[in-house]
Amino acid sequence: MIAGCSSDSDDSGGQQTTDGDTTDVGTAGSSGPDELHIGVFAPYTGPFAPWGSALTTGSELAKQDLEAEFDVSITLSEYDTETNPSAAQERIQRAVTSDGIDMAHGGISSAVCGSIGSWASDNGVPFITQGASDTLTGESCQPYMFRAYPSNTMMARAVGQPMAEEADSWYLLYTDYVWGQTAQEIIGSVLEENGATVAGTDAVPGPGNQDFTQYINNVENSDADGVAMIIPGLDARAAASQLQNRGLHEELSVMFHQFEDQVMWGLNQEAASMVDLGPTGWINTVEGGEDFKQRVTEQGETDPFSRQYMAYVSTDQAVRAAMRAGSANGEDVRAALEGHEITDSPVNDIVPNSTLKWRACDHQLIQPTHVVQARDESEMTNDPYKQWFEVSKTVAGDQVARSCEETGCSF
Amino acid sequence: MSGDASQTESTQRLRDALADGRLEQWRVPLGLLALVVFLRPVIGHEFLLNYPPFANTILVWMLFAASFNVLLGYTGLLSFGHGMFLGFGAYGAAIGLTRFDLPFTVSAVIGLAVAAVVAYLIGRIIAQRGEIYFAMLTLAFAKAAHFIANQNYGGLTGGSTGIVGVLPSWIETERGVKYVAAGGFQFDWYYLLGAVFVLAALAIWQIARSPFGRSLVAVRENEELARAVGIDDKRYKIWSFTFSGVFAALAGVLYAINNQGSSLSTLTVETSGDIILMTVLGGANYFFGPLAGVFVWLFSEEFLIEFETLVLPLAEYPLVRIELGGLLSYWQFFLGLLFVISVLVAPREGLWGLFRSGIGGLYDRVRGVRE
Amino acid sequence: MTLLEIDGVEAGYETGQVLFGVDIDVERDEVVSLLGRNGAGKTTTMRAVVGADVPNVRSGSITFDGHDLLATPNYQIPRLGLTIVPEGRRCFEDLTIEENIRLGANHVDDPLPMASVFDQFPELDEMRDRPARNLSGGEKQMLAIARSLVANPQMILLDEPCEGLAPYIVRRIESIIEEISQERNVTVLLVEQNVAVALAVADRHYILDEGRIVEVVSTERLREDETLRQEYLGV
Amino acid sequence: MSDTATTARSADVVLETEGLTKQFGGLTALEHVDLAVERGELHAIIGPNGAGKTTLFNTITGALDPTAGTVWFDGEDVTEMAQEKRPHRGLARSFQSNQLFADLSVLENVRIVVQTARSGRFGLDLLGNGRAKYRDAAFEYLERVGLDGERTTLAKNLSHGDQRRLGIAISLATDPSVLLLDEPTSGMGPTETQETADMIDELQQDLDLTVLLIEHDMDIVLSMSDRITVLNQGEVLATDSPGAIQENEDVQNAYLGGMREEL
Amino acid sequence: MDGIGIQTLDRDALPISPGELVTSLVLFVLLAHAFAVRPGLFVDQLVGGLVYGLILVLVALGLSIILGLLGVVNFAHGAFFMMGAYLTFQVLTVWGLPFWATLFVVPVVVGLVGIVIERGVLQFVYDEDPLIGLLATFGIALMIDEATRAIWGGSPLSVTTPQILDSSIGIGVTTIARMRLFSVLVSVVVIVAVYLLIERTDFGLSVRAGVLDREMAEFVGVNIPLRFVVMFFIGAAIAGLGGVLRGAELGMDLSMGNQFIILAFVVVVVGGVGSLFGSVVSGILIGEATFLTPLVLRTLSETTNVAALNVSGIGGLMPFLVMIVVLLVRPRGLFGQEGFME
Repeated sequence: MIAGCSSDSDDSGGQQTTDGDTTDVGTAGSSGPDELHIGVFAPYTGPFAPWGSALTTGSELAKQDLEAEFDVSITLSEYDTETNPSAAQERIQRAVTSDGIDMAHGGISSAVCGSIGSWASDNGVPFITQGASDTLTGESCQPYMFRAYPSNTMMARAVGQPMAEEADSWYLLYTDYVWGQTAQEIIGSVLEENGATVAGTDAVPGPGNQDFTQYINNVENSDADGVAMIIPGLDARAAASQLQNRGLHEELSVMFHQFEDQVMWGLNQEAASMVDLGPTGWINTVEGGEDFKQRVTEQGETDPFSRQYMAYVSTDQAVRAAMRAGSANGEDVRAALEGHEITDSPVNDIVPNSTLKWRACDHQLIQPTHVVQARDESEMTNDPYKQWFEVSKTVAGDQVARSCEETGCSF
Repeated sequence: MSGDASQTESTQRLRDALADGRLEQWRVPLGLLALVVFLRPVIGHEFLLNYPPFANTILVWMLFAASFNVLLGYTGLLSFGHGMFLGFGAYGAAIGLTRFDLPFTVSAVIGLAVAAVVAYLIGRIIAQRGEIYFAMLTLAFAKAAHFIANQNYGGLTGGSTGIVGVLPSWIETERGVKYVAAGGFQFDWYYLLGAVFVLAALAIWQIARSPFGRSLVAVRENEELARAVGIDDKRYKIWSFTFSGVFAALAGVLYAINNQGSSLSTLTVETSGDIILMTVLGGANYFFGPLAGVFVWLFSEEFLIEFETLVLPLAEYPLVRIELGGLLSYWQFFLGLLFVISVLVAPREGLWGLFRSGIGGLYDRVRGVRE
Repeated sequence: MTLLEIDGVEAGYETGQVLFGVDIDVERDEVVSLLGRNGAGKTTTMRAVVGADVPNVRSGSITFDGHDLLATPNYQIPRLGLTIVPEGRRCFEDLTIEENIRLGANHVDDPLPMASVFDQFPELDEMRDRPARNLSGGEKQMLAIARSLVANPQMILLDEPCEGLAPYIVRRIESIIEEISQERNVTVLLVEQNVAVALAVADRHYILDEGRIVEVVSTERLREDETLRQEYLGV
Repeated sequence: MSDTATTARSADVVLETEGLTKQFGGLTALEHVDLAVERGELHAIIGPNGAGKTTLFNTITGALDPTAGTVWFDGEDVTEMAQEKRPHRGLARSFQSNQLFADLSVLENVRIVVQTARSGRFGLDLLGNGRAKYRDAAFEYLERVGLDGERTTLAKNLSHGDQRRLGIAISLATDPSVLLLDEPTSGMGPTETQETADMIDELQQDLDLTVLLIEHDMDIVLSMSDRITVLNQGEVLATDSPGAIQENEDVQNAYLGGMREEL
Repeated sequence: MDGIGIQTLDRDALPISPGELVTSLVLFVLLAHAFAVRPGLFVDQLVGGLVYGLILVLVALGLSIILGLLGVVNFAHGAFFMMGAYLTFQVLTVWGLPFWATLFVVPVVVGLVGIVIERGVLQFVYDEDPLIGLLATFGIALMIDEATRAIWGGSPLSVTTPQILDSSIGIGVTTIARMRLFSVLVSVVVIVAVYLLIERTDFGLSVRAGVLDREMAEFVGVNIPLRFVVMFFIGAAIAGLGGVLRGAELGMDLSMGNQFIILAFVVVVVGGVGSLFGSVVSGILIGEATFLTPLVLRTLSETTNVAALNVSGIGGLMPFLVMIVVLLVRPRGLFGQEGFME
């Protein structure tokens, strides 16, 4: 049943050692719970369904590794949140009350993450979110909610300087919801800190918008040298293809915020080559984790991209916290995760040579943040999996994360 | 022979009583009580949904549907923007609580008041418009409300995230089960919700059966004749719209507790559209019709989703996963089919009407056997 | 030779039965009137003949020129050579006079030339391009007749053509009925409340009362028998 | 013109129109109609179909706004008054086509109207069982028109004649002083017609009504009416007693005349 | 019921009141100001609004025809539009036929699906309350949505347009993509063709007669059920063609049907139910309002330095604001007729 499980990673054999940073309980995995039930929350229907299946793949891989390492049986359940916060809340409620999940991770849109996180915290269920809005670890932070991916600010700060170097003035197109609104503000201020100007901003409708005509008109008629696409998922794909149709990608530098290469795979390589800049938490050309990437390729429906990474980290960390705590109890798991620095986990292999730490003050996982750019078309490869983009810059997490005081989070 | 005659007479008297509403006086209150008592065990039964708290959600939507039916069923007005009033209640309660630190009841009352005033004003503007114009104007106002909430002016509404994690101080929640804790008592939130639901639904029923409500029915049946016999149809429509809005807002207040906040989705066209469809699916001609529509809709949605969400533990049986998950992930196709069929079979009666005539037919058959 | 044969027709609406066995035979080239009080079932009879959606014909048969009308879709009836000038004229108000008449001609195999119809109704010819809604009642009636005449039918059903018209227009319509009957050899079934019109143009008269044909009389008898008129027609 | 104003306030004339004109687009349905209905009389309006009788009713009751002219009721200018106010002043009508609350019971049809008559144009009356209130009063009206046996039947399931009767009961339930009846006997057989005529007669006596009647059946009109107004092409040809109307030459020419000549 | 006839302006001349005069002047000044400040952008948005508006017109036309002729509020009409877009993908990308073929194949297929729906479901609800038709067609729309998802998947798709439509044409202040001009051209041709069909042919005459008095039209020999089928075919096919144009330019996704059906209802209501001419005017009006209002507000905000004037995302609200304003001033829409659908 777990034939796909690979046990060759060098850090997963044998007993778990004590984590230096955690002050709480839990020394040996053998004393942990026998069974864990984890809910994976993602859109499994609708246009974002491929994201959902990527989350499942990442979670499955982590489950295989963990079950091989610990004496624990892990059950994964998928919950379809669509992109609707109300539906998401209904799902987490049912997952907890009816199916009895111990912890949860996932969430694609910030509103969904906020809705699940809030409910989970009110009801004492640990939830590792994958949304990127600053509010999730800022004013809307929640005691039981942790974030496994770099925040908007981290990505904006990582890309700010390269953006200013790339072009003097930028036009910001942002999707008119919380993630887009906050990202737009941060990028604007980071650009100005780095000596570039904002030529204009436009709120575009969405998520779920496919028509960017009038906003691209605005970009085209501005003095901007570059355009920042602060547009999520498939909307970004549509926007990119419309930029290309206008030929603007040749005239302007193009930045995609919270870049996900999967979005570009839906276009052709020519279109993908328009990407000059894109901050991201992970991409499959980040060094390390070759084994993980290989397994994703074999098992998953899509080639490795950030979502399998997020799901793997989230599942891995949730289970390890329970093992350290020696309990599936929400409060114990939360305590075991808070302030924990990741060591001796396959995650360290996927993100080598970096410090990864769950910051206690806002529950942000401090991790390296990358800026990517498109390869030349001739260098884009599809084998063994699509590698169209490469990392142009990597910044350590603590250099770009907001300070604890800045976040506005208090539990 | 004489027995026959007396039986006919007593049947006739029974019919009179039914028509005059003497017996009905108790049918609805008892029915509502029974609904609240039996809903949770049914929802929670392990062979059905195995999900008792879902009964809370169903009750909130039932109240919303009942409020909507004041408009559609009793006055014959179709609103495409009724979610707006649900939103006023939910946002009112959540905003008062989080942004102004008001007590929950005060916030709730403010939400209801806002809904009432807005409904009255909109009603004044659009009450006399023809059917399709009325519907489109309600849609437009709802769109505007959605736009404003999404703009998050002054940080009041929280934009697309909505307002999350909001609970009055006297509600506690633990792993999905909410308790009311007040004055040393602690009891399940369902009972309070159920009580409010029954009272509100009774109020709606009372409005519908009151002289006021009968005038609404007259307007629905024949607007021209109503005006000719001296009924001021415009004012009746305005007040019907107002009452309907206030009760929808009350459902919104309950929504705010039940969902621990308010979400932008209350204000969407989808919410407004769903409530129309639930109401008509259940049967707008009956008091219990919309409630039945809500039950069938939400129950089947949740029931069918279950097949999808639990496929992973069944991964050892790949066939099961493919067949159920594959087919049922298109469950809305079958919902659409259900609409088409129910419209073709019984356009005005809805499921509740079919159910009633089914029961009636059964009763007749049983009696026929006896005779 | 019988052109239209209505035999034992029972018909009605949702609210109740209106016709209880109506028998009418119209011979070729005849002008026949169908008389009766309001509500006697005259219009229901007419509607049953031309295959309107309501009333429902429950039993009986209606045959025209050998064709079973009850089995013929209503829009094919004009092709058989039977057209109607319905009660209330029912001109297409937003369409011009010419368009109205063209509609009458477009859906039959062998229509009359428009010019020949306009010759008969010179008052319409002058206003070809005016929408029908601007016409007076009399002019609308002319238009309705022209619209059914242009189809070159064997038979026309006229349902209360003189309703609400001034006496001189009634005369004009009487003469038109005579013209189409005599010059164009069109058979006419005329429904009237105004007995005078029926007396002026028709050869035979069917009297309908409470959904049944109670008398079939000649013009002479109808003219003379005051009790008959009094009992069934109220005049 | 000052003459008319005085008449309008005189006690005998309860309903009066002055220069009432109604145009639909280019079509003139009513042309300067002057009509005076005296208190307590049965006043019939006759005229060929399309003469403007129903339009006259509609403008008097406010269902249509007149293009020009004035309507006086009980000494008051009601031309601008909202339609739904007029029944509360005592001006009621029955309809020509079957205007009923089709999906409600016969009793409820009348009861709602009684309720409206007694509690006003608009009542935010939220307490009590609406169906129980005024049921007895409604029942009495049904007895008057002979529909008490059908009280639980849905209005749409009544026979044609009974629907007409229910229409009359509905207009009676508004407690009128002037009742406008639009072809109350249309579609009825001779027996039924006579019954209805008798009923109207009786109602008029019992309830002290002024009746304005549109009717086709000349027998009924001639036997029942106190006065008759003849409309033709939207204009008043004559207003007079039945006998005088029968003799009036204009009327004969326009309406009865053609036939009389032939006869 | 009144006609779906296309009135000309002089037949239904709009009386200009002082208030309307002032409003028009203010509007003109605002537009002129926006043009003066950003001429290139203004023209771009003008063209964008026109393209968008004409697509709306294509969807609204069929809706209006079906509403006027059959009295059915056809919620499934948006699904026809979406189906047109997805079929474009099918014909172009899956079957590999040339783009020009889609312009003919797709509308015909969508029209045939329309016929199946009309014969299978809608003919049974003609005499019912409009709400019943709305419900039935909503069910159909759900079924089409789900079938589309089952066949083509949930993710948005796009197609490549032929090279000849790829480039742009310079017009001084800006350039306009050929695809957009092509869209405008096709839309205008279709609208004119529908106008000619309805106003100038015997077939159109019989349809107009059917709208005015269905039964009388049958009495003069018009085969009304056939007219219904044909007009339903045409209405669905036009929506499908709109889907082709939209899909070719901007791609296709599952939400486009529901999004456009609501806007199309707005267009029909603003134009006046029953008036095809009204739908054309209001579709373009709403398209332009959606594209030009943000620009007008932005230039105004720049000139006056009042940041609050630049309301983000106002464009999406414009169709509804326009509707509220129009219906408050003219309760039956711009060219609506008394008594229709009331």
